[in-house]
Amino acid sequence: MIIDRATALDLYRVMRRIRRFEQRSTTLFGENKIWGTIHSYAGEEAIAAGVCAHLRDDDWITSTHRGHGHCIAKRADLGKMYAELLGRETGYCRGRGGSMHIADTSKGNLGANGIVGGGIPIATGAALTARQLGTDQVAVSFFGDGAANEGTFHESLNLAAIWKLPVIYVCENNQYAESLPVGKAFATDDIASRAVGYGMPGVNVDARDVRLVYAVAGEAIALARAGGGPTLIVAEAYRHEGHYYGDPQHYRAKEEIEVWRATFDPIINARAWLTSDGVATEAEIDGVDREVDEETEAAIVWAETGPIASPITPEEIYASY
Amino acid sequence: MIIDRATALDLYRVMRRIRRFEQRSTTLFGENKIWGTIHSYAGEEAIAAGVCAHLRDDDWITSTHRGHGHCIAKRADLGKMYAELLGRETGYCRGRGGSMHIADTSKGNLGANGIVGGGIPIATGAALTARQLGTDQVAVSFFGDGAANEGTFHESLNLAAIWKLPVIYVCENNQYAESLPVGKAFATDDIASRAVGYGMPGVNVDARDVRLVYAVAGEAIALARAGGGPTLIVAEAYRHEGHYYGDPQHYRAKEEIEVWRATFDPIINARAWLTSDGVATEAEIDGVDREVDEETEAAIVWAETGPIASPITPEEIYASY
Amino acid sequence: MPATETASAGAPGATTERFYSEALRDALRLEMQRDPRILVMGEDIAEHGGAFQVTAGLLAEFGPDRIRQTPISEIGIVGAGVGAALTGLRPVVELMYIDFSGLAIDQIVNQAAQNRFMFGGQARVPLVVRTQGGSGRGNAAQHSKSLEAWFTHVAGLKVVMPATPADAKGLLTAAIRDDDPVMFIEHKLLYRTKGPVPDGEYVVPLGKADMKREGSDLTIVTWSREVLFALEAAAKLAAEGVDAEVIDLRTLVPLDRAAILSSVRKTRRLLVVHEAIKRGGYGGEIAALVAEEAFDDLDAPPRRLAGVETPIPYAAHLERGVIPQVEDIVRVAKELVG
Amino acid sequence: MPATETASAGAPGATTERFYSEALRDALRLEMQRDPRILVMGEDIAEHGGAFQVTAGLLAEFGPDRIRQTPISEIGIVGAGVGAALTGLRPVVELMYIDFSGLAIDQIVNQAAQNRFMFGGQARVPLVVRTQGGSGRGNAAQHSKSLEAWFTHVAGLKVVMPATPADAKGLLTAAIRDDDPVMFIEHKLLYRTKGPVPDGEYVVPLGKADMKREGSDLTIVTWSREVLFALEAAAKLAAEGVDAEVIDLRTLVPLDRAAILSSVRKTRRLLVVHEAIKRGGYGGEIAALVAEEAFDDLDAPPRRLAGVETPIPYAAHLERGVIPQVEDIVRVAKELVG
Ligand SMILES: Cc1ncc(C[n+]2csc(CCOP(=O)(O)OP(=O)(O)O)c2C)c(N)n1
Ligand SMILES: Cc1ncc(C[n+]2csc(CCOP(=O)(O)OP(=O)(O)O)c2C)c(N)n1
Ligand SMILES: [Mg+2]
Ligand SMILES: [Mg+2]
Repeated sequence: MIIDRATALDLYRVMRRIRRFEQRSTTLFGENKIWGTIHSYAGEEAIAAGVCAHLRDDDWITSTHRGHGHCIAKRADLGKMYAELLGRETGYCRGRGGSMHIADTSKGNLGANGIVGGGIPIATGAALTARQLGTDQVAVSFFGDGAANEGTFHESLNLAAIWKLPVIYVCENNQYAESLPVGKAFATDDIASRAVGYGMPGVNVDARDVRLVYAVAGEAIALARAGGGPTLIVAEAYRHEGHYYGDPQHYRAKEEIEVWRATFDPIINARAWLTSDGVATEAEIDGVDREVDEETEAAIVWAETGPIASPITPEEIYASY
Repeated sequence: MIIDRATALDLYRVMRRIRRFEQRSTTLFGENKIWGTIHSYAGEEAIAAGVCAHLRDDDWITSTHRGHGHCIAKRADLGKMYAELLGRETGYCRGRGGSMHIADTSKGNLGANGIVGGGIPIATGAALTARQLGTDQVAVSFFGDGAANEGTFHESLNLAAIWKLPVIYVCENNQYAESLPVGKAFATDDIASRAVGYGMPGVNVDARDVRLVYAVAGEAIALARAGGGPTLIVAEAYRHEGHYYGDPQHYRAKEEIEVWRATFDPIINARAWLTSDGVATEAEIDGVDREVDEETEAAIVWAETGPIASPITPEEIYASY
Repeated sequence: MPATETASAGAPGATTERFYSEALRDALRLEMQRDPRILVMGEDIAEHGGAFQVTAGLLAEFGPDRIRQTPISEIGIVGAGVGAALTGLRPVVELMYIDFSGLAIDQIVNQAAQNRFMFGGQARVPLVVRTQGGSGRGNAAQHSKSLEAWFTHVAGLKVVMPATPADAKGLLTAAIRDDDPVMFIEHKLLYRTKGPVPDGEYVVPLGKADMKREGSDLTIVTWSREVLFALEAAAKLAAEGVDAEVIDLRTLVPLDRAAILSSVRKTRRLLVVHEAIKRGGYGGEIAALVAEEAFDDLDAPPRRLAGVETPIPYAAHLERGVIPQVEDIVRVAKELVG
Repeated sequence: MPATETASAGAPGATTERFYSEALRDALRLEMQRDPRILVMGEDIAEHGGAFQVTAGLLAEFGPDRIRQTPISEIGIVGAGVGAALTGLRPVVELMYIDFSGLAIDQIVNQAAQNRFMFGGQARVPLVVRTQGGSGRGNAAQHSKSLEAWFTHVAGLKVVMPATPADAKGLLTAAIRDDDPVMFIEHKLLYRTKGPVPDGEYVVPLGKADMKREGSDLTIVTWSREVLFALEAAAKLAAEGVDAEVIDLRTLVPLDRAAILSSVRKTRRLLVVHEAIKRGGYGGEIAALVAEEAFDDLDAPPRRLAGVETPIPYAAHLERGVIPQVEDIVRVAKELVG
């Protein structure tokens, strides 16, 4: 798949936006402005960016506890995201949801999810809507390697396969599920081989290079849109940070993290090919970085000046009662 | 695998015992002596017989709603089984359980199960016991094609694979899950291919011929006993009767049933090879049939003369309270 | 949604004697005809017509896409229902037995019931989960439980349990039209009960109890199959000079507190009857509510008559003994007024 | 099992100040040393030591076979626990949040709780499911619920909810030694609370409530974290001349009815406090029990103070508002005696 300059730069920008969002979330958490838990997507940006680049606003995604990246890649407003983390009325969920529940239904984001594997059947159901209504919309479910061992994964993939639903299952293998390394969670090192048992295509992709993700996702999404049914994509990545903010990471060595960070960084990788392939100059890319940093700061300022979450009203719990 | 004469005849006897049990259960149900629901195993006898022939009394099985065959193959007492169906105090569960819950823990039968897929994790846990205690016991989980689409199947097979547990998963593909034909429940016709995604061996076997089941199960069980981990066996069979007693079977044609019954009958099949291979004469096999029919009638008489189930006492619900 | 009970098609007020199962089917059919976004999903619902024949014939009328028979994958199909509801369909998902609802409850509770709130009001989840509970058919402990209390204890869910064919139709229609997730719990021994059912469109609003019998000596609050037992008991009690009022809750959430309290304030005695085991049952909620709100109006302690705290046994004579029977209601009612 | 509370090792009666999490670990460690059939399974319990550090250090002591870290497969691991319990082990399975218990509840309810009965008494299921609930950490609606009521409504299950470090140790020991399946529900905000914990073997028998404060004006029945709130409230009330008795149920099933009823008969007033939402909560059971059994001994209607009927919100100021706080208990207690 040939990527044009605008797309290439946009992929870079989205990844950079995600990285910056996570960096600043981390500092805000450290300043005790964010409550609860946050899970950084740093290192995995190419997955959300590469997949969502093919999606329209009326396509759906389901996301995870590690959901900021998907949300940003699906074109969410950074200010509303920060406002949510800060417990503001102006947040996506009016301060009710926090990091683990940010949703933006206007852009088809059916929500982060605190239940590992919880979004998989929901995306399957969204794809069923497209099928029932005869539209060409697609649904993408993002989930982790850990979620691939939940029953919801199994039941959903089978349903999608037998009904040929327009859904793409994107398993983000970041090598760990909390403290459990994938090597201890699977007796195979080919998670994508599970697709065979459902009768759907399964494909692995190295998510260090966003171009590869973009290409693989493009094919799967085109197939789904054309009525060709679901695909399982397993994207290999590495989680740069702890599982959650504050994770002491007793389960992996500092050296391991350092090596992976140095060798597995989709943003460094993109900068390299953008310049070496002559898509953009270092200066142009620096310019993108600057713009992203500025919009991020502006978003934080906007979020911090929002009013705190208003009292709960019954209509939020029931549409009618 | 070479089958000696005693084993061969025993396999036949067990299958014949199961068939007869089901025939008489059906008539007893028709006479309104059995309450609730019963599910006939007729047509699938070779699976239970061929697998359980390799099991010791201290090996475990988990069974299903269609559980009479497994129970008999695991050497249960026919009288206590009928007594259970008849709601007697002398039944395996003292009339508390009925057909869907017959258990015989003294023979390692951890119970029929009314929850489709419910026994799969339980067998996995039994295998874990063997592993923890360092014994050479194995566990076998019988379940249907329908159960292979439950989340419990997925989670359990993965656990067994990563822990190399001594458990054999026997999927009885009798072509239907209630009214749903397998062709509509799977987008693959190779259910055993699911084993690949868990990193365990998967094997198909034609359960028309009990010798084939016996051979395949023998290998899997030997592997498990030797510490080699789990196997998924998919046994192809056909359910001769309705899903349950009284099933109008709107979902399949009479002709289909007739053709399959005529061509897929492990008992007819066994009689054929027993005689053609010179293992036994027709007269000897008729003798087995007679013995089975007699012991069945004796069991029914014993069961019918048992006292009705006694009132419930608290110690049955809690071991201590 | 019409605010009151209406029978709007054909001859106004016309009714037909129908089975409870037929009344449910009637609601499904009329709603599916009216609204193409309604989709029915479940196990065994197509050629077989459902374990209790509620969807019999609907496959022929609506085809396999809208009467969508599924593999045995409870959390998969309920979760697909949640996703479909979030994106514009109005799915009705059938769980064959409420005993199996545990397999899907995560999607019902953590997703369907909470999505609207968690998303700050962005979502509607017009999902109906149809299921059935109760004992009495010898199906034993994994096919006979009464688990409505679990679902009442979830903020964001509604819980409906019709006792009569007419209510079954009217409440299912209301549940399908409702924009919130609804647990719609039928009873396996009601499907073959018969009663007059309004023809055409018929809506019974959620959240309204129904006084099935007026009386002055005590209030029996109950739901589902025990309503029939309570009415039989009331007839027997009347012969013995005890005049029982029978309130059929119909909807457990929202709860019609006013109906309960005004009845109890009149009769001054409360008996709650349900089939589920007593401990942790919804009868505790009703008795506590009345004790809290109408303490001084009570002439006797509130009473609960409920299932024995045991898994449901198989043998018929044992099974009968573990849930309140007509004679039990008569006995306790007499104790209460005596 | 010793019939009374005992602290049998080392200096008799010696105690050490410990965190609730340490007290739990102490129970696990001592029991695992004593009985090789005990196995701990769960997510994140090995190198990480569990989401709340209860199993920290146990991997080093007992190795990966007995501190068995699992993939994220709730029904798989609970079901494996059931199978292991049926065949001779005594598994302790950790569900990281009670909010996830729905994923495994089928194995808990349809299998573990019912196996003994369904099999006519052939089975014992010595399975402990350790989990934790409650809000207060900004984890929002899928990580903050209080769902104990679901489990109380299941025949065959026991339900334990310790409030103090000493009870945590003694009850976990008892739960592990018990031959029935036990839901052992901790609270995420109790792990870092401290208190004296008996050294060595220590058993608190299941089914015994604990009077945590004696009083004469009203009885506060509560459990888990709200016990601490109730004690604080009682101290404030004392300053205002109201003498509250605080009963910590500790075990919800079996329920210590005698302790509740004798206290209420003395104080003549009941306030039940719990964090779970009120509707369908176990508070209904307690209030109903008292209304039924001690109606004439009450000088005021029973009261329940419980969680607001909403999913748990994220923002700290909202989150605090949806569960009973100390000041709420003080206010309602004063209304009750006033
Ligand atoms: C059903 C459920 N089980 C357990 C958890 C606790 N938990 C939160 S994140 C996580 C690990 C998820 O691993 P993975 O799916 O690989 O996603 P990652 O965090 O690596 O992105 C776990 C176990 C949960 N939130 N939900
Ligand atoms: C969890 C659960 N879902 C649904 C049912 C209802 N049910 C009973 S048997 C059955 C079909 C099972 O099919 P399969 O696993 O192929 O076994 P078979 O009956 O063909 O032996 C179904 C759906 C059930 N008992 N449990
Ligand atoms: Mg991961
Ligand atoms: Mg089958």
